[in-house]
Amino acid sequence: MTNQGPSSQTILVVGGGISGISAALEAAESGYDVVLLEKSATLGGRVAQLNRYFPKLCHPTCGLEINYQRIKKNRRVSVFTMCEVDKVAGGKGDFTVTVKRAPRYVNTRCTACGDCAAAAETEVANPFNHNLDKVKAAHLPHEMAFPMRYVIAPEVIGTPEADKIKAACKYDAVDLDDKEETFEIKVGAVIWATGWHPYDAGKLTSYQYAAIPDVITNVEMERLAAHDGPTGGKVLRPSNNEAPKRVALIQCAGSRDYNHLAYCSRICCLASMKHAAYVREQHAEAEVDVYYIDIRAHDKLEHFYRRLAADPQVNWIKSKPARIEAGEDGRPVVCGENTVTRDIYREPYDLVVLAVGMQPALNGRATALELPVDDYGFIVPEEAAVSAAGVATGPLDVSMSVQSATAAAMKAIQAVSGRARQ
Amino acid sequence: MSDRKTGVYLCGGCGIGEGLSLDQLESVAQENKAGLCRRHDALCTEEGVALIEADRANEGVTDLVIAACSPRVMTDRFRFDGTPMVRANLREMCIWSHPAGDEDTQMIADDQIRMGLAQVTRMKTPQPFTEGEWSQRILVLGGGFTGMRAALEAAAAGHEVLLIERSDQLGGFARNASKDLPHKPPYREPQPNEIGKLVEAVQADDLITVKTNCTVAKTAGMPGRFEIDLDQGGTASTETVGAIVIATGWRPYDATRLGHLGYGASPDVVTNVEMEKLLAAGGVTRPSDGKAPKAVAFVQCAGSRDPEHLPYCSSVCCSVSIKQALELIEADPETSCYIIFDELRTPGQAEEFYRAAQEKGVIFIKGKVKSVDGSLKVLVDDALLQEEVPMEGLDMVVLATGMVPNSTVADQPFENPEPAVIQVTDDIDPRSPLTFAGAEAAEKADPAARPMMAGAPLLNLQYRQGPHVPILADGFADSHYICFPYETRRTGIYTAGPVRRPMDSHEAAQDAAGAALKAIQCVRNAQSGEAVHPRSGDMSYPIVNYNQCTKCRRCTVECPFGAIDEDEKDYPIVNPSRCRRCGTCMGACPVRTISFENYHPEMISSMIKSVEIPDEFDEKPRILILACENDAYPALDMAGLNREQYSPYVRIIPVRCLGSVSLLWISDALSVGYDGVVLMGCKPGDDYQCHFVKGSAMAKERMSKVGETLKSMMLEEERVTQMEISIADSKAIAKMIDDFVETIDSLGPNPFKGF
Amino acid sequence: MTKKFTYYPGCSSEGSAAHLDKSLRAIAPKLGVELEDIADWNCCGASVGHIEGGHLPMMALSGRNLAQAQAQGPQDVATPCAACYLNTHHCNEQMRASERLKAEVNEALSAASMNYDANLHVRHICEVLVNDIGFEAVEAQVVKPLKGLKVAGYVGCQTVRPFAATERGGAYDEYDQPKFLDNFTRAVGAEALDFQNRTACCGGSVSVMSPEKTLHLMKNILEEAQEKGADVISTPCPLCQTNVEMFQDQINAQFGTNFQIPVVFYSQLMAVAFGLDADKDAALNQQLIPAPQIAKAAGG
Amino acid sequence: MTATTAPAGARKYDLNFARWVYENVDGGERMAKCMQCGVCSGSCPIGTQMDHGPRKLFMMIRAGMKEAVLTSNTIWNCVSCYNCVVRCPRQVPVTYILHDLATLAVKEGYAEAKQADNARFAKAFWWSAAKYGKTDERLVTMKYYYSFGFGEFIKRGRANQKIALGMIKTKRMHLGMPHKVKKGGELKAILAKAAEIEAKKHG
Repeated sequence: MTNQGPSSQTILVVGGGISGISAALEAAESGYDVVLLEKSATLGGRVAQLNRYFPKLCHPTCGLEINYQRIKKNRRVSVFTMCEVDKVAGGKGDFTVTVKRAPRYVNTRCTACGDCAAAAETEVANPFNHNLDKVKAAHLPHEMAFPMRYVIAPEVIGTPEADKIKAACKYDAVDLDDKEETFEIKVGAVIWATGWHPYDAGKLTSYQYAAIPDVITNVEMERLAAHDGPTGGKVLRPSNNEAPKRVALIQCAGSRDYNHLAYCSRICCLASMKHAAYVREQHAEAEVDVYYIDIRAHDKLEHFYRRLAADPQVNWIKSKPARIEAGEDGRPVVCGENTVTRDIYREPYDLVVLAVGMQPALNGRATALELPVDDYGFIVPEEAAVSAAGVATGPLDVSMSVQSATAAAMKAIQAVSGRARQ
Repeated sequence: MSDRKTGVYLCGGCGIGEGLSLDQLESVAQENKAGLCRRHDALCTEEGVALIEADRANEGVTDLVIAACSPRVMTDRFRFDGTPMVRANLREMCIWSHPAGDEDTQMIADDQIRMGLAQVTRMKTPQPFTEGEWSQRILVLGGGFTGMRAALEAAAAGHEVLLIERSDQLGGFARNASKDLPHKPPYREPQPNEIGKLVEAVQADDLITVKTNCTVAKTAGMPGRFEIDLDQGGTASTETVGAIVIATGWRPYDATRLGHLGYGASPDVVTNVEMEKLLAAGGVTRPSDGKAPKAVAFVQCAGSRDPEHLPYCSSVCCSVSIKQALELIEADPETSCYIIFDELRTPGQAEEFYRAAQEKGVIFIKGKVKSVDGSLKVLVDDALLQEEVPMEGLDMVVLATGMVPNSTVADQPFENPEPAVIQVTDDIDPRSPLTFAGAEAAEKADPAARPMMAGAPLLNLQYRQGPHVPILADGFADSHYICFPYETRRTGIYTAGPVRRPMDSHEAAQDAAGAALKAIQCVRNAQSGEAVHPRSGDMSYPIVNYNQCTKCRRCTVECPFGAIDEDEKDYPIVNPSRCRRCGTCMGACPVRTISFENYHPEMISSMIKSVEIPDEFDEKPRILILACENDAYPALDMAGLNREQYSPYVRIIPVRCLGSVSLLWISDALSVGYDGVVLMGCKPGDDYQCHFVKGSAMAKERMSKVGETLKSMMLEEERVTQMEISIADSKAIAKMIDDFVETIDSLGPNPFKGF
Repeated sequence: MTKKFTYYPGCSSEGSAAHLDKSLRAIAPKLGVELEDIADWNCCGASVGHIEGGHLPMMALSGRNLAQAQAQGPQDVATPCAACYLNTHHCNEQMRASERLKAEVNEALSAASMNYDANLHVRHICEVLVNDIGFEAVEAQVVKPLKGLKVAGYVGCQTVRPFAATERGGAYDEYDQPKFLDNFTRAVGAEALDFQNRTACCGGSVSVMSPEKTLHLMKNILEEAQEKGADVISTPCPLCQTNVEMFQDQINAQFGTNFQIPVVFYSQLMAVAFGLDADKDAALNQQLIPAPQIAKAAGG
Repeated sequence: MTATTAPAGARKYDLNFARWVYENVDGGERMAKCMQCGVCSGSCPIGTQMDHGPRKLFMMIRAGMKEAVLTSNTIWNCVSCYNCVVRCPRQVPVTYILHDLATLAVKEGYAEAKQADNARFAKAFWWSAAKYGKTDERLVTMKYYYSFGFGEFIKRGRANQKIALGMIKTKRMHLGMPHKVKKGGELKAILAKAAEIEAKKHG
């Protein structure tokens, strides 16, 4: 945390996912004070919930660890979690930003010892695992949480259990009187790195996501495959916890579709290839069918496609499935037309993964915040002092997001200290 | 040494006080010459920190051993700038991963105090390397779209820029191009090509110096003071710059190799680049007869995505063909345009561009072109009509050729002055097969089978590791990191635009801004003597003790970043601002001559030796774990957080990177009676995860030779191993440790115990 | 509290779906709905009219109905028939979207000195019941809840597709697993089965002309209803009702099944539950396959 | 829909036919945006009974295969369930397009079209609609059966006798004169005018 308060030289980064973290660090390591705001209880955003990255199949937490080390070492970066921007007033070099902080009910004295969780009884849905399992009402968001502090779910506030949780803390870190508050900060430039959320699979009514347990989304697949996910990293059928033998990966579940997301979400094809790899690494017998309209393995990522395509147990079917039915045994049955063979198929699977697309997380709030957005809700920056990074600007993969974040940091730097030219 | 006083601070919180005897720890501290030892129930609280601050102020405490939680947490509390500090990890790696109140657990804690004291007394606060003059100026190589954008961005941030263009004018490829792709809502229409405005802006910018007809003859020095020899039309000059952005762009794939697609069979078969020129000139006419084309077919992936030609996707060709078709239709709405594709790739908002083209009547045909003949008959294996379709009546055929990165000056032959020097570091093969359950590990392709890029080096680096900027498998420049796309293997040299990855102008503009930022960041950090990514802000750097150096050259060869050169007498010369502080040179050195002020061979050796080794009758083996602090150490930490329990016989020392591990530490450990040694680090190889590129690979290579050492010591090879650990192994790591301890148990104690 | 609509009953109201018309007219007052018929309504052209008649004559059929409706007042036009709704709503929306089409239709209408400004709103009765009346209002009228009656809610295709989720279509439900019909079932106190085939196609007019192509579709629908123990199938669609009811013998003959499942309109269930006469109002005597279960549930 | 003949493609991917369809078929302009994903054909309840399915049919239109398109059984097997319409990611009004293509096939006099059940049924149907302003299900059905010839008329009539009797018994079918609109002349005039406009439109 900086010693002096933010001034007009300070850069505000909104959103603590990979783009926001990258933008904040690149600016800070270039010599600027940065305030990094994150809505949730921990930094890391969506990538913290990914098991691995394509195409290297390496763990996102590996890069996050380096970034957290960079933040820990850098006095120029101030991190505020549980915070959202409520209002932005002013202009370049002189913004007044109203920030709304949600109560965490745990203060900075928390040592992450876990005594509160031991005292808690109520279990709440675990958003980190996309609600596939539950956590104690007092919990650490996940093992790589940064800051490493517990959080108490609002559900138990005001109950005797909350008092029990408070009593269990030896460090006086539980603050049951914590309340939502707003405060103002003065900054010279703002970088919006508000990221995305997965498209609501429930809206794809013909795919029966809500009704058939073995129809899951790609983001859920990441948690199933993750060592700290609900199955401890085993890709299993949610209906019966058995290993899937036949898996369907359905592309463009919402994307490239006027009825849902009109744009292509860019990453889903590659993420699905990664999912094929997850399945095939774990299950020798498994067959994976990838249903697609166009395989969009852009640039060097083509190699990743070729690597998966080389596996005879991964099949590629050019078809957007029309619907998913529940089979007699409850298994999902994928129905549609194979556009290359003209076969009308009805294929039963053990597991179907819907590659849902990315929707800008800011969507709906952009107007209130007076941000320039396109029809889809992605930010189209118009001036250096209000730049944007990562998926807030369009569907990007991680590498492109970081690239975009670095560029956004450059714009912010120009706005707070460069020559007035743009 | 005499004026230093170490304070040892024992935290009793988070179960440490209940599970360990703090009295015992205090006596260990005193036996090991701690100047002072204090306890607190929660050191991380304001009161706890105040206690330490008071001792620094009033008790002359100069060094700190904070025996509490992991060094990865509470970093904002335990931050005492300028004071050597060690965090003895009594929480995650002791009381959270081993039973409370247990003799073996206590022994871990005791040893942690011993190691902490051994370490901190050998640490100095690093003094940054800041000697000499530093330049803030940025060199941008390439005066095309990306280069000019990079120059303007750096100048807008207040930095002087030297922009070098090989041809006689600015503008690059875009100078001869027609319209641009749409990057702003509604993403439907081709946009005006603004390269002219860009050239004007560059020329008008007083911070930018442009040199055309200019190439780099030679680059020496390091970030903050690169010495660049220029050759401008035969005139030589030397310039000093702080950092370099390479924006040399791309060139079209050689269409003469696409005879099977009709190139050369008719003048009316043109490449997309040639079509771009025709469009730019206005009023497209057939090269053969000057008539306006009424029917034009675009053949996608002409060379791209073809193992015989370019194995990668050139990314922009689909959108470019759409754009060209739209331009033709705009000129004459009756024009029939066909785009024959395998996979149509218009990612993101560009999907709307695809739809706009369909609305305007462009026909998209999924299929493979089998042949194009001189009469422009295109034979298409039409995937959706399920038949072979001869397309006739076409007036022109456009081959959408792909992008080849200008990672070298391709058309300039280069005589390798020193064949022993690595030409191009092309050590990453993204094509290597994946491994699946039940399948045998596939054969890896022979790296030698991959052709190196021809041509002269862009910068002609006067580095021990060769004149080229390292590239990846397909000839594109670094980075291989997903999270850190700008981290090249040559500090201070950043690449931007299509030389890095096939990309369109919008991405290239972003990339230019990003690379320019990295360049200015690098010059600023070089000046203050601080490391850049990933050990950002680290002031330490390798210092060579020339009295002991045997000139073996291992440090210069093994440095992943080419930071160490050799002088005329073959002594290593460290260029501190090129260095990323991983310590691979230190690990490479067989005679411990390379050290950092706060991290050196003797320090680790002392830590290893400070551990108390029970004799063989106690049946308490000791196993040394040297854990990479970036992934293995966090994984161990999180195992503790999850209360995973593992053998109490291991002693863990974090290292900067496995590359910094000296084999001498292993023999040190075995000679003092450790029963086994484990190196824990990231995955090496093509998909390496080492943050220092090849630290873990170097460790692996060195470990292949450790067998000889063990044999000469009459010890079993199994006593020493390297474990590939990822940061996500927090749930698996305990078992991996226990399995190794079992192996050691089966081997029995190290006979050197008590020597 | 009465809300007035210009009512377009459609040809089936005088034939195969007379029981829909009858029951609907019976329950309308109870729900505060006033239905005023289009004075001299004509056929909408159904799903085949265009083939022989052509595109514009097809539009002109709806145009004439709408022109009359306009003359009768600005209130919304409501129809209970899926096909009538599709054609009339589609024509209305197309005329609103295309000045060219509007002009052409009006040119045709001018032959009878008629005109339509395309300012009306054409709505499906089910959408009206959901959006304007509400399930609670239906519930409030129930005096004889159909306790224990197991109902397979068969929505069919055209009632919801392609307009139910569109703004002008009232955005009252979705296309694959719509909920409104089950909510009607629950509102009358009966049990709504989880019927997966709720929007499966009965074959529509193809069933009428070429049943051999579509009997298996109806078989699937009946099969699930039988497996799930449905007492009756409830539907909002005239053609669905007729097809699924009248082909049961042929299906049994072809597939060796033994279906004998009554297929009724939701409005008939409402009429019974509202305490109206089972025959005179609910028109249950117009079932090919009698449905005594309904009266039993109501009377029990 | 024009009464003039649609041009056939002179060769594969001659765009004359496609352009004509885009301009003249109801919803044709949106067909241009079809990306061949297959959702329509996969959604069709009787897709297995179609020779090409709508998706491939649209590709054939682009390829200029007029005759193959207009003699395809796909346009006659549409059950008008609108699954394809609501699912199409490019919002192509597939059902409407198939309907209009059927009309075109009839207009152009393709034998397959004339023989199609729908065309026969449509003829009977339109006869009733135009003549009485209303559909008389009984007469339309009988007229439709009759279109297959007298033998078939008797055969089908017998097969459906039980249904017919049931319908009559339950007062869902009536004997005697059909229901009709009051102002039949008015309707006839409108329809005649509409047909005239349509015939003239592209003339």
